[in-house]
Parts: sequence; structure tokens; C-alpha cells
Amino acid sequence: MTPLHLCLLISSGLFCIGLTGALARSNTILVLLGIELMLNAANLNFIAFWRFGPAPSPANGMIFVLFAIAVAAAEAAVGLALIIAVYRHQKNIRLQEANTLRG
Amino acid sequence: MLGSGIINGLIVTAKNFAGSYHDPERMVTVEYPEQKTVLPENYRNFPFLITENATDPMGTLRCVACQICEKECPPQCIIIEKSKDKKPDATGKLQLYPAIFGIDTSVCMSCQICVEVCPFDAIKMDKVFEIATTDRFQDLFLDRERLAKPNSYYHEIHPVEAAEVDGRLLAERKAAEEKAKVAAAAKAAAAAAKPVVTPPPATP
Amino acid sequence: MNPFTPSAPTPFASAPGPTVRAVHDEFHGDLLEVSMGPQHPSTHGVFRMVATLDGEQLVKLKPVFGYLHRNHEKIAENTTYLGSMPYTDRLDYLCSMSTNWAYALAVERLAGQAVPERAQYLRIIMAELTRLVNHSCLVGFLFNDLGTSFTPLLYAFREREKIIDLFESLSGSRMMCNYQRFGGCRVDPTPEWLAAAQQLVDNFPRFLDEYERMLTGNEIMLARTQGVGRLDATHAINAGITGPVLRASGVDYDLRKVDAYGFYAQFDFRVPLGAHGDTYDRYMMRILEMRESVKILQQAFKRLPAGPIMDPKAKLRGFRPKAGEAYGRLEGPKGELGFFLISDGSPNPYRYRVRPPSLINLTLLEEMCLGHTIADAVVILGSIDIVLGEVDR
Amino acid sequence: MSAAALTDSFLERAPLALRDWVVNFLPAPLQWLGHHLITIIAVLAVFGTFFAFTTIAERKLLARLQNRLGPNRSGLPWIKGLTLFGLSQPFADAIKTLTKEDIVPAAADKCLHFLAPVIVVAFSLMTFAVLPFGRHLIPVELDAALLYFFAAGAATELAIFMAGWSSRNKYSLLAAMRALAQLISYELPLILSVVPIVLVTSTLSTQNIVLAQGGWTFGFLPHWFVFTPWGFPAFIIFLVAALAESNRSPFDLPEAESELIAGHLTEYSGFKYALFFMAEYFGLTALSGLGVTLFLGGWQAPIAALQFIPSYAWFMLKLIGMLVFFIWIRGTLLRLRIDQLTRLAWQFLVPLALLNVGNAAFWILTASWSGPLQLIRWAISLAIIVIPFILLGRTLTAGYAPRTYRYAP
Amino acid sequence: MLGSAAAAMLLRNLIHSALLLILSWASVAAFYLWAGAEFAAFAQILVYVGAISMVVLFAVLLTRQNQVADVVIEPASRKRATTALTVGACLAGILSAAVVASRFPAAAVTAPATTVKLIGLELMERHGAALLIIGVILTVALIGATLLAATEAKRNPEDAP
Repeated sequence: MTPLHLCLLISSGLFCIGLTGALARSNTILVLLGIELMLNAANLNFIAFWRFGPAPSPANGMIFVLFAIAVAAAEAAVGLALIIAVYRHQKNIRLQEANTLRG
Repeated sequence: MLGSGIINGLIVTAKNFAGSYHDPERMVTVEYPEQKTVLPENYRNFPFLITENATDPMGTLRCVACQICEKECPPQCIIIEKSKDKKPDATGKLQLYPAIFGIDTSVCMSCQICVEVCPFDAIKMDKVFEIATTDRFQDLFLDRERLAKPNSYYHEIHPVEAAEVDGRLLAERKAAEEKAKVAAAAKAAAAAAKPVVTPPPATP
Repeated sequence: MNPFTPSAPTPFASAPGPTVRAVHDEFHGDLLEVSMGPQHPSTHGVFRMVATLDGEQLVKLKPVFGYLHRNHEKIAENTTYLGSMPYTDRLDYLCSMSTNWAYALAVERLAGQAVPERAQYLRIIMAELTRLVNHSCLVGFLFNDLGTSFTPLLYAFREREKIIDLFESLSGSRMMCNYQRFGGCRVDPTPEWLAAAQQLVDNFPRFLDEYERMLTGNEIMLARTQGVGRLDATHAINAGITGPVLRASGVDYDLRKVDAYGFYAQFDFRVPLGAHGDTYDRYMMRILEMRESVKILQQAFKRLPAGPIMDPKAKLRGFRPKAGEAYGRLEGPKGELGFFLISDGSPNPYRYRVRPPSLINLTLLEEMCLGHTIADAVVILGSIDIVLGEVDR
Repeated sequence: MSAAALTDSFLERAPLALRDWVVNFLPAPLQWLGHHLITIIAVLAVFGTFFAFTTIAERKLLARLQNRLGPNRSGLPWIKGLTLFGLSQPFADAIKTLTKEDIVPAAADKCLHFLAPVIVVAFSLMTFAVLPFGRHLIPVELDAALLYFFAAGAATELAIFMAGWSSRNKYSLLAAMRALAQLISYELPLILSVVPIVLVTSTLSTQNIVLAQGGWTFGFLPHWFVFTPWGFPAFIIFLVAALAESNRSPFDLPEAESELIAGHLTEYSGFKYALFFMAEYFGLTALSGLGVTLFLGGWQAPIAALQFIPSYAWFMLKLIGMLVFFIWIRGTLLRLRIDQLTRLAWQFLVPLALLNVGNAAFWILTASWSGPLQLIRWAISLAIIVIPFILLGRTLTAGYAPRTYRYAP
Repeated sequence: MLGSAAAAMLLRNLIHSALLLILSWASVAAFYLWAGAEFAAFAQILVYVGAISMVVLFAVLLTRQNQVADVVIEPASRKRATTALTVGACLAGILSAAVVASRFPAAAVTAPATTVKLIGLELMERHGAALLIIGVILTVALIGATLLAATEAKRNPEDAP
């Protein structure tokens, strides 16, 4: 069980938690947070491979993680803005009711 | 320029900071328990009764229990009861004296109206301000004994005013004596002229 | 209890409830009813503002006062005319000398009492000194609300202390002077007192210059006060507002010029007028008025005549003015301070009414504060300069 | 004395020698632990007492600004009448806060209520790890030190939110929201004002930045960044942002006494309140420490001749200088309203900071100019930053000017 | 890390779950530190714990208005919860099996020495274009987010009853 295996196990565990969270909860915010968790799990993999991978080129893994974090941040911001907009309109944020597309 | 107002403000506080070390006009703090400020002469706090001499305070009270101050006092905090008998006062005339004379210092607002309206200059304003007590009732109701203070104490706290009051009293006493002498002489002459005429009434 | 869930909209009377409650208002969605209670640090004395906020903007503001009501006018009906003179000190405890003068003015008009010339001059000196005390206090408290940690307040109080010490050495008490009598003054100032007062008045402008240099040009001060709490002239006149608040809106109404009571006609001084009627103008009114008062004081010291300070015919006790009514008013530091007396010939007044400038200036507080934030409401209250002793009487 | 001898003078190496002497008592594997534990204890001790004396210095200085004496009554508990000019006041305060009753509101969210002060103090203490106190005295040698500093600084916002939310009181929630708006809108100018430094020294590690500021022209003009045309405006922006970041004087909106009673600290009392108080001061000291490292040449001596004084003494002197400046500002300036505060940040500080980054780039490109060109270089670089400052200043204070008044006829 | 993440998903009280999630992000950053990637760790803390947590908490606060208990377990959501759990569990099984099965070449023992300067250079040269694109994405996203949240507010007062 090389350390790489351990890291992969942890990140896959985190990924599955994020997935179940996103699917199970009816509150849109928590769904979004679940997706954030999945993104973090992916980043974990990058760092693990960068650290324990065969021929680690000096900065590849790290740069990829930086970009991933940036994108995740942008996505979270837009997602939450959407939630606020939807909330203002229909006064609660249950996922099921957000089915009317009309403005 | 945007920052100039703020910089000016900073300069002023800096000057004050420097000033507070050497400029007496800026450093005004008086550390109370150690240093005490000198009270001005006209300072007034709760009233007190004047006695002629310190040896027999109750005997030589100047107050004649005329109860004018009791009537005039706005918050009605003076309580006086006349005495049954009379006793000679400084000028030898027989006067009443207050059996009970109490001031409730928790009500008195030291407004000094009793001093103004008292025709006999018997009540004056004191200068003691450290009078905190633990008990709310007994200690704050000052009775006759605790109110009476000798005339010398009055000279001590209000020198100018006391001198002027004494001057006036002496003048009155002298005028009263002359009048008494004149009346006595006139009486003697009248008695000599018409022994039957009754002597003129004693003037106050 | 989730603080956001709106409780049933209780009747809007000053319900004792918790100080902060969510009130549901159909127009604005969820409002926040914040009660800046009697013990709030920035209200000058026991005064409560029930402010309803929509986010940061003020939607409704209900001043609640009466916590300091001492039934002054009813008591005055049961004591003699002289007896209620010391009570007038307790009305506006910051400027007791000018309140005494207003009451003495009313009684003298009622009884037709003459006042010797020296006493008139002394009264003008005392009134202008109290104006300096009041305005420096106000400016200090205004900046304290604006947020500096007590620095301008302590500078102002340093100057005020000097004047208060003068009052103490003259009338016996720092703030409760009880100095005026019907027909003159009670104590004749000694030459040393006059010299000390003269010296104080001469270097008072130095304090004002230091104050102006520190604060008038300050950008933050300009941003926080200009355009805040705007009051237009017609509105002020209709509401009966008087004093610096009115003059800040540009209305030329100063009793010292209008009535010219006492010997004010013989003094040349100018009345500053504002243009915008906002908090900055009110602050500047007070600073400029302080400069004018210094000018009046300097002239008064030069021309103080000798002579008696009390009209010989004035009777101290058994003072029974003939039946009738009189209204004496003067330009107090806060506005037109008036005393209305009805006498029925007995030693006690039949009716005794005080016109409190603080209370009347307070009526427009809500009108000035709407649309601003809570921070501004506190500053506007500070700029109106109210003293709760006078508001509640 | 040659520079090398100076750098290794006895005083310079004293703290290090002490630490190594203690560490080699421990068995080999523990040495690493001992090494770091001692540095932590040293930092905590020094800055703990520094915090205590900053509070007393603040109260004494503010008092002097206001022409009154500061606290000078508290003497030692046994000796009667010995007043140490108030020096023992902080210990008296400490005992007072420790013994004060700690009230937790009934509806409060117990664990968050307790956690908030802990996190605030933890994160603001973590920021000290990267500050170079002396030539060899740097707790943790990180090459991404600046990024670490801002990461630790950013986490304190979270704790303020927790404090505001967990005390379940509308006032503190409103204040917590305000505090967050203020902190977030001032984080950008803070970081942007540091970017030119990173640009010029092309390193993120604080030790290298201080080394880059070594050297003196003509013996007495130090090469500190504050004396460069792009450095001075950056320093001013840094100061303003640091003031806002640590909720001090013109920006102390969250605890504005005159409005929301004590902001998000209303429901705290006793030791937790003291923790918040301590965290604020640690944040302030850390930020001014960073300011000293970046702009005022860290532990560099101002004049070449004065190098014999140990470097950490210089760092402490400059730090005290910065704190006195902060206290001086606190005694003078008024408080800004929340909308003016954010407008100042977004419409004035951020554009100026961006311009300053351009200014620093210009400065690097023209590094090769020499002689008369040097003057032109200074002039242009100054122009790049001063003209927009005046223009933006004018737009910001558009409608505000001291007015003149007319008098009644 | 896993513990706090799991707890974050299950808790009823929204604020507690959000805060626990932030704790899990912090522990992810700790993992990066352990793995030797300092720069990524600090970036993670700065971005996630510093900024995104604020946005999340603001969103949670703004949308708590008439909050009916959001986790009332109606039959519909209970069924969804069980299906989600089964999907998650079997995915976890598959992944871990794949991980265990695969063999990896010998791992390099020491962490590759990366300095900030190296990352900086790398970013600018080989990934310069990516850097610019990220910049554009971020600005567009943020402007979009603010517009989205803001415009709603303006329109709302008109159609208020």
C-alpha cells in the first residue's frame, strides 16, 4: 500500500461523500457545496500524483491545482448568485420547486 | 488636496500632545485625592447656623426661630420649632431660640435663598462637599447640634463676606444702644418732668 | 427563535418588547425595528428613538421622551416667584444663567420692575458666557457622536471648565448658579473676577482657531455632515424652530436683534446665516456665534458702568405682582426661551409656562432623519442640541 | 568592522546561540521539535508582553493627546502607594478580565460562540510566523511567506462572522455583516499595495525582501522601499488598508459605540472579550510588522554607522514607531460611514493601487537609466501616481468643501 | 477531513454544515502542506477559507427568510436519499477496487523542490495563455454574479404587491 494508494483512497472517499451530498440534499446551497467537495477531491488527486507520481516535472501538478481552484471559485460565485436570484423570485430554495423557467 | 484636512488635524493633536507636557494652560488635570483645587470664596454648599462663640454653641445661637427661611425654602427642607422660654441674645434683648432646627440635606439643593431672606444673618452657606454617608436617613438629617458652627469658622471660610456681616451687626448694635440710651435719657427726663406718664415702650 | 422570522406586527406604540424586533411591513418587506433606548450611549440624556430600518435606510423614527419629567410647572404654581428661581437652573442645566435671566425678564415685565444699568450689563455678560459654554459643549458632543475618541470633546471641555470656574467663583455653584433676582443680580463681581473673565475672553478665539484648524477642513467631517439632515427654511418656520438650527437654514431671526431686549441694541455684532440647513451648517453656526459672543463680551467689559446691581425698590419677600399676564423671552443658546406667567395677585403664580426651545427643535427629528442611516440619525440628533432637562421639564 | 563581523557580532547571534544550547540537551529525534517549540514560545512571550504594553501605551498616549494623564494609579499589590506610572495597569486589566463573569446568551449557539474568539486569536497569531524580526531571527523560512501572511489574515473574517452569528442578536449580526463588508473590500487594496514590492524584489519571502532593502547611498540614505516614488504611495495605501483591516480608528465601524453598541462583541464578556481585544491588537502588530518589513527595511539600520546595534532592536523600534502613528491617528480622526468606507476602497484605493503596480513596472524597466536620466525617471514615476491621486481625490470629494457664510444685514 | 466532510453533508442546521465544510477545506489545505505543495496550500486557504466561505455564508444568510425546516423528510426526498446513498456506495467500491488493483512505479521519495519563482516562471512561459484565460473567466464570472444578484433586487420593488 504505497502512500499514493492511500491518497487516492482518501480522494475517492471525499468524492463519493460530495456526490451523495449533492444528490441527497434538497437545499440548493448544499448541492452546490457537494459539487465543491468533488472539485476538491479532484485537486487532491492532482497533488497526490504530482507528489508521488513517477517523474514529477517540477510544477505541473501545482499549476493545474491553482487553475482548478480559480475555476472552482468562479463557479461557486456564479452558482450562489443564481441561488440568490432564484430565492428572491420564489421565496424559498427547495430544489424541486425551481422548475418554472418563466422570468 | 485630499489629505490636507486630515494632516492639519494631526498637527493640532501633536501640538496638544507636546503642549500637555510643558504648557500649564493645557495640562489641567488635578489628581483629586492628593492635590485639591482651592474653592473660590463664594462657593456654597449646605447651610449651617452661626453661633457667637464656640464654647457654648446652643446658648449663643444667632437664630431666633422666626421661621422665615422655613417658609421661603423652595424644597421645604428646613424644620423649626420655637422654644417655650426666651433667652437674651448678643444685644441683651430677650429672644426666642429654636428648640428643634433640622435641615434634611438629602432634599436641600443649596440654593442659598434661606441666607438671603434671613433678617438676622443667622444662617450661612458652608463649604464642605465631602459628606458621603452610609445611612440614608439619620446621617443626612442634620439637627441643631450638627448645624451650629462658631462665627470664627464663618470668618475662615467666607473672609470678605463675614467681615462685612460683622461690620453691619456691630453698626446695628451701636445704633440700638444709642437709641436705648436716648430713650433711657428721654424717659428719665419725662419721669423727672411728669412722674405719672408711663415710660415709652421699649423699641425693638 | 430565529431572529428573522417576523413576529405578528404588534401595535406600533412603544411596546416594551425586546429592543430589536423584526416587523413585517407590506411595502418594504422585512424591516428592522431598532430601539435606541434611554440608556443608549449617544443620546444626550434619557431619550429613546424607535427607529425602523429597511437595511441601512431609516423608514420610521419615533422619538420617545418624558423620562426626565419632573413636573416643574405644577411645582412652580405652589412656590413663590422667588422660590422657583433655583428650579429654572435645573431646566437647561448647561446654560442656567440665561434661563434665570429669561425668568427674571418675565417676572419684571409682569410686575413692571426696573433694572439698573450695571445689572443689565452683567446679565448680558453672563448670557454670552453661557452661550460660549453651551456651544463648546455641543460641538464637543457632536464630534463625539461622529466618532473621534473624545479628543475634540476634551478640548472643548477644557475651555468650558475655565468659564464654569468663573461662574463658581461668582455665583457659588458651577452649573446651578441661581444668580439673577427680579430687579437685578445677586452678587457684584469683584475687579479680580472681571480681570480673569477679560483674560479668558481674550484667548478664547485661540481655542476656536485651533478647533477650526483641526476639524472644519477635515475631509471625513465634510463627508459625514454635509448634506446630512437637511432642513429647508419654510419647514423650519412652520414647525416653530428657533435658534442656530433655524439660522442654519438661512432664516434671519435672532431675538437679540428682533426684540433688542436688555442693552443688545447698543452692541454691534453680526448674526451668521447658513445656506443649506444641514448638519455642517449647524456646526458652523455655533462656531461663528461663539466668535460673535466673544466680540459682545469684549465690548461689554469695556463699557461696564459702576452703580448698584439691585434696584433699591425691589422687594425680596412678600413679592405680590398685580393680577395680569406676561411673556418674557430671550435668545438662549438653543433658541427662543420664553416664560409665560399669569398672576392673580397672590405670592404664587396662577399659571407658569416655559417655552422649551429643545423640545420644539426636536419635533422635526424624524423629518430630517428619513432616508439616512442610523449613524446619521445619531449625528443629526447631536446637531440639534437638545438637553433632556428642558425637553421633559 | 567588516560587514561580516558586524553581522555575526555577539549580540546578533545571542538568541540563536541560546536556542541551540538548549536544543542540544534534547535527544536527537526531539531536537527538531525543541527547535520550533522554543521559537514559538519566544514569539508568544515577546508579543504577549508587547500586546500588554501596547494597550497601556495607547491609553497613555491618547490621554496625552487629550491633555490629561493616562492611567497611573495601579501599583503592585503589596507595596502601598507605589504607582509605577501605570505600567502595571495591563496586568491589572488582565486579572480583571480573567475574573469577570463570562455570560453566554441563552439563545446563543454554544460551540460557535466559544469557537469564534479561539479562531480569531489563533489565526492572527499564525501571521507572526513569517515576520523577520532580526538578521537570523525568522520563525519560519517560507519562500511563499507573503501569501501565507494574507491567507492567515483572511481567515479572521470567518471568525468575526461566527461571532456575529452565534450571539443570536440582531445588533451583532448587523455589525458582523458590516465588518465583513469592510474587511473584504479592504483586502484587495492591501494585497495590491504589496504587489509592487513583489514585482521589484521578484520574491515572496520576507527575508529576501528585507535583504533587498540593505545598502545605503552616501552612507545615510537607506535603500528602503518607502523612499522610492512607487514605494511611498504603496506605503500610504498599505497603511490605510491596514487600518481598515484591523478595524481601527477611522474605520472602527463594527464597534462604533455611537451606533451598534459593541458590534459583534456585544454578547461577549470576561475572558472571551479579552481574547477578541487581544486578537485585534495582534492583528494590528502583525500588519504593522509587515509594513515595517516591506517598506521600512525590516531590521536594516537607518544609517550605516549605526549597524552595531543588533538588528532585532531596529525592528522593534520601527514597530513601536508604526504603532505610535496608529494611536496618533486614532486620537484624531473621525469615523467614516459604511457606504463612504466601501466607496473609498473601491473607487479610490483600488485604482490607485493598480496604477502603482504600473508605476513599479515602469521603475524596473527604467532601472538602467543613470545620471540626469535618474531625475527624469523620478519625475515621471512621481507623475504617474500623483496626478491620478489629485484627480481621484477631487472626484471623491466632489460636493464637499468648507463653506463661507454670509451675515444678516 | 473525511469526517468533517461527511458531517457537513448530513447536518440539519445549515450554518453548522457550512462551517464544517469550511473545516474540511482547511484540512484539504493541510493535506497539500503534508504533500509539500506549499503554494497550493496557501492558495487554497486564501481562496476557499478566505473568500468562498464568505460567499457561501452570505448566501446562506440571505436565503434563510421563511425557512421551513429544510430537512423534513418527506417520502420523496427520503427515497432520493436512499438512491443517492446506494449510488455513492457502489461508486466508492468500484473506485477503491480500481485503486487497489493498479500498480504504480516506485514513487519518488523526496518532494520535488519547487520554489515560488519556478512556479511563477512556469506559469508565465508555458501556461501564459491559460493564465490570461483564467483571468478573463474570473472577471466575467464575478461581474455576471454581481449583475445577477443586483438586477434582481432592482426589479423586485416594482412587482411588489
